[in-house]
Amino acid sequence: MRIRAQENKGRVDVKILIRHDMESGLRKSQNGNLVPAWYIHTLKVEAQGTEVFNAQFGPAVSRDPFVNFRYQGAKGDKLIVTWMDTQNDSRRDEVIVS
Amino acid sequence: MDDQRREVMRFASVFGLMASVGLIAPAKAEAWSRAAFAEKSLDAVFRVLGASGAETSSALTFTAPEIAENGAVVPVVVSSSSSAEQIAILVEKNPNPLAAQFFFTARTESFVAARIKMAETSRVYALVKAEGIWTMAVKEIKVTLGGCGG
Amino acid sequence: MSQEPSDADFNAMLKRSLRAEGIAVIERMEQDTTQALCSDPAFLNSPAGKQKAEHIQQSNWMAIKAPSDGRYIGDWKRGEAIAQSGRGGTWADSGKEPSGGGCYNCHQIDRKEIAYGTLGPSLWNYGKQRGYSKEVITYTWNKIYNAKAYQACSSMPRFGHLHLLNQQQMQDLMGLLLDPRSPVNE
Amino acid sequence: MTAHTLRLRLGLGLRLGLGLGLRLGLGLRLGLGLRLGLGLCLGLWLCASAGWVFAQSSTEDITQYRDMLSDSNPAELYIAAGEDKWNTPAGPKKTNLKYCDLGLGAGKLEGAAAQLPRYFKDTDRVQDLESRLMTCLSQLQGISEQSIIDAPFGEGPKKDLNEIVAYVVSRSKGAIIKVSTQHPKEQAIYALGKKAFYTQAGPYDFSCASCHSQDAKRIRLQELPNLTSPAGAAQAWGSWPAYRVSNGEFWTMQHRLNDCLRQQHWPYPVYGSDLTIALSMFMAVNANEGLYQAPGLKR
Repeated sequence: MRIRAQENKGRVDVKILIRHDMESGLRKSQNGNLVPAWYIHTLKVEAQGTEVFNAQFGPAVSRDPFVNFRYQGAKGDKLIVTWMDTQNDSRRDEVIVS
Repeated sequence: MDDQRREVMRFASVFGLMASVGLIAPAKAEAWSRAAFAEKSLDAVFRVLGASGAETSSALTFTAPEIAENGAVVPVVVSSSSSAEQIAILVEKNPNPLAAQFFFTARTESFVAARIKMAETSRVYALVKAEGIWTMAVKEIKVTLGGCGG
Repeated sequence: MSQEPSDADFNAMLKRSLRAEGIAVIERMEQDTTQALCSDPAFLNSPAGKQKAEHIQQSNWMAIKAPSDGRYIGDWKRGEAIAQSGRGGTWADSGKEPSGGGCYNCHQIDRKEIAYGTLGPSLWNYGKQRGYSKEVITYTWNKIYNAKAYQACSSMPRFGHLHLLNQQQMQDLMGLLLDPRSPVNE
Repeated sequence: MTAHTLRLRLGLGLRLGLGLGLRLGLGLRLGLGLRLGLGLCLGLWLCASAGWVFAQSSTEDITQYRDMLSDSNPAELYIAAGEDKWNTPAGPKKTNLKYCDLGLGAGKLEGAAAQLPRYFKDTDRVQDLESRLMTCLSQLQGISEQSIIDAPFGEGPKKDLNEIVAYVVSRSKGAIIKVSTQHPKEQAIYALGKKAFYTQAGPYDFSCASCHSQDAKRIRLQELPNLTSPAGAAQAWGSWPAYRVSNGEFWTMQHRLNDCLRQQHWPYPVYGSDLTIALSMFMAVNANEGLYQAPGLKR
């Protein structure tokens, strides 16, 4: 995951890029078989322990997903970004707002 | 928050996802609603979201390219001048129209940027729920063929 | 830096750098006289090169075959599909399906297709502008069959001459350009 | 009636001249017109837009599409992974790549990619970034070059190499392209690359020059850089490697050239072979003094 979180005048701009194939279940591999669906369904962001953003995805979110949102916060806020996918994989990353 | 809680209760009763309404915490509102993403028609998704009566609004700004060189990555930006609780992106001609749904708190700005897949040229809907009321904006995005086509 | 590498060095480089893959066999690197001439822009611009180009146009011209059934105009709808498809002939293709023409890669044709290339001229209103005379029809057939009959180093592939498209496909493309009912001639 | 049709009907002047107010106005009208069928839209579109107007606006729209994508290039994910790979011991020899010499000395990365390909004394050949990294992986880590050459693109050791490439080129972002032609072998491979660029072969009579020797041409909607001009060569050479949105993959120049030759209907170029390095050398030297902006973001 690549997380950029920058504060400016009390507003924190958060950009998140995630490495994930986001397989829709509709794509065929080179041998002609359907590649099974496998995509991130939930992405949530907590700031200082409080949830500020929650995204739910279907299979139509692009490969290597990108989201950008903003919340009222401060430099030094600890952000915890967590995602979960349809194979029950998940990942959690932390970043300090700069 | 009360509106959001009511919305949760409605979801719960429709899909029977949760056994006891009384136990639902606000955070549970954002448990992944597989059913909404599985719907195959635009009308059904509107219905599931409770957005069937949504009208266009000048409070809502929906930015997306007129033409996408590639349907695999189509950037969309939605924002609203009113305080949004939810934003949803729907692609009419995708096999499952609901692409993504975003939930906000009082601290979150009514703004989101994301990238979606489009199977073909289609109308794309941006839905914003603020103060319990859904509004929408629509844009046709053309998906073109690129490269040598081989 | 401008010194030309020797053919031996160049061919040795190709030999150690390229290998066959699927239908893309190594023999594809054997040039005919047209390809050899057109690979040498400096010579091509010399008087000797210009003379050679004329000979090459002539030999390409001589090799053009008219449709065996005498029919020039096929089905424009199938023609549009052939113009759209850029598939075929690469190492990623099986070679079992007929190739596409890839026409939109380089030409505007039906104006409704906005994703068109500009390496070749626009063909929108092709028949409407030129008319549907026998001359126009034969010229167009010849051009699709072997563009090098008119311009030795045209960038356009020799669709009939090198069997990239079959007769039926070329007739269908002719329909797309020269059937008055084709949307190209709206 | 869609926003698209409306904007077309209003034409170019309005697009340039009218701001947000008009857009909002149109937004309101959308709701009323939603139920109109595609047929009507198409009709309006046809009668309303002359060909050239449309061509111009579609180019403009593609620019808008690319601008929206330019922020947050997913190549960043590859750069981060590549940095890890550069610093982490790996391979049979369990070493990292800190002593890899890309031409400016062992471990010197700043600006190194903007000066490749170049002649390397230890291998006695001109190498591009990928072939030089293969030398490093083999000499420092004991990873067989053949295993990299044989791997499918984006898989196994080629995937690892992609990430390392992303990291290395990111350390040249903003540098000026400066490729040497001092050494006789550098001159020789440039001349071979130039000859290869103009060589026509295969069932479609294609050479690189068929598509890349004129200004302002395109295939479908995609512009074709004129690789024989300094500006065109710099634009192309300086923006690869790149993340390609069409398949969500990071492509190095070796991968880019491989797919060019596929579409050229040629036989298969061996990864890191002299033909691919010669073509790169032709491009890179023509791009000299241009800006190195890789990794880019491509269709």
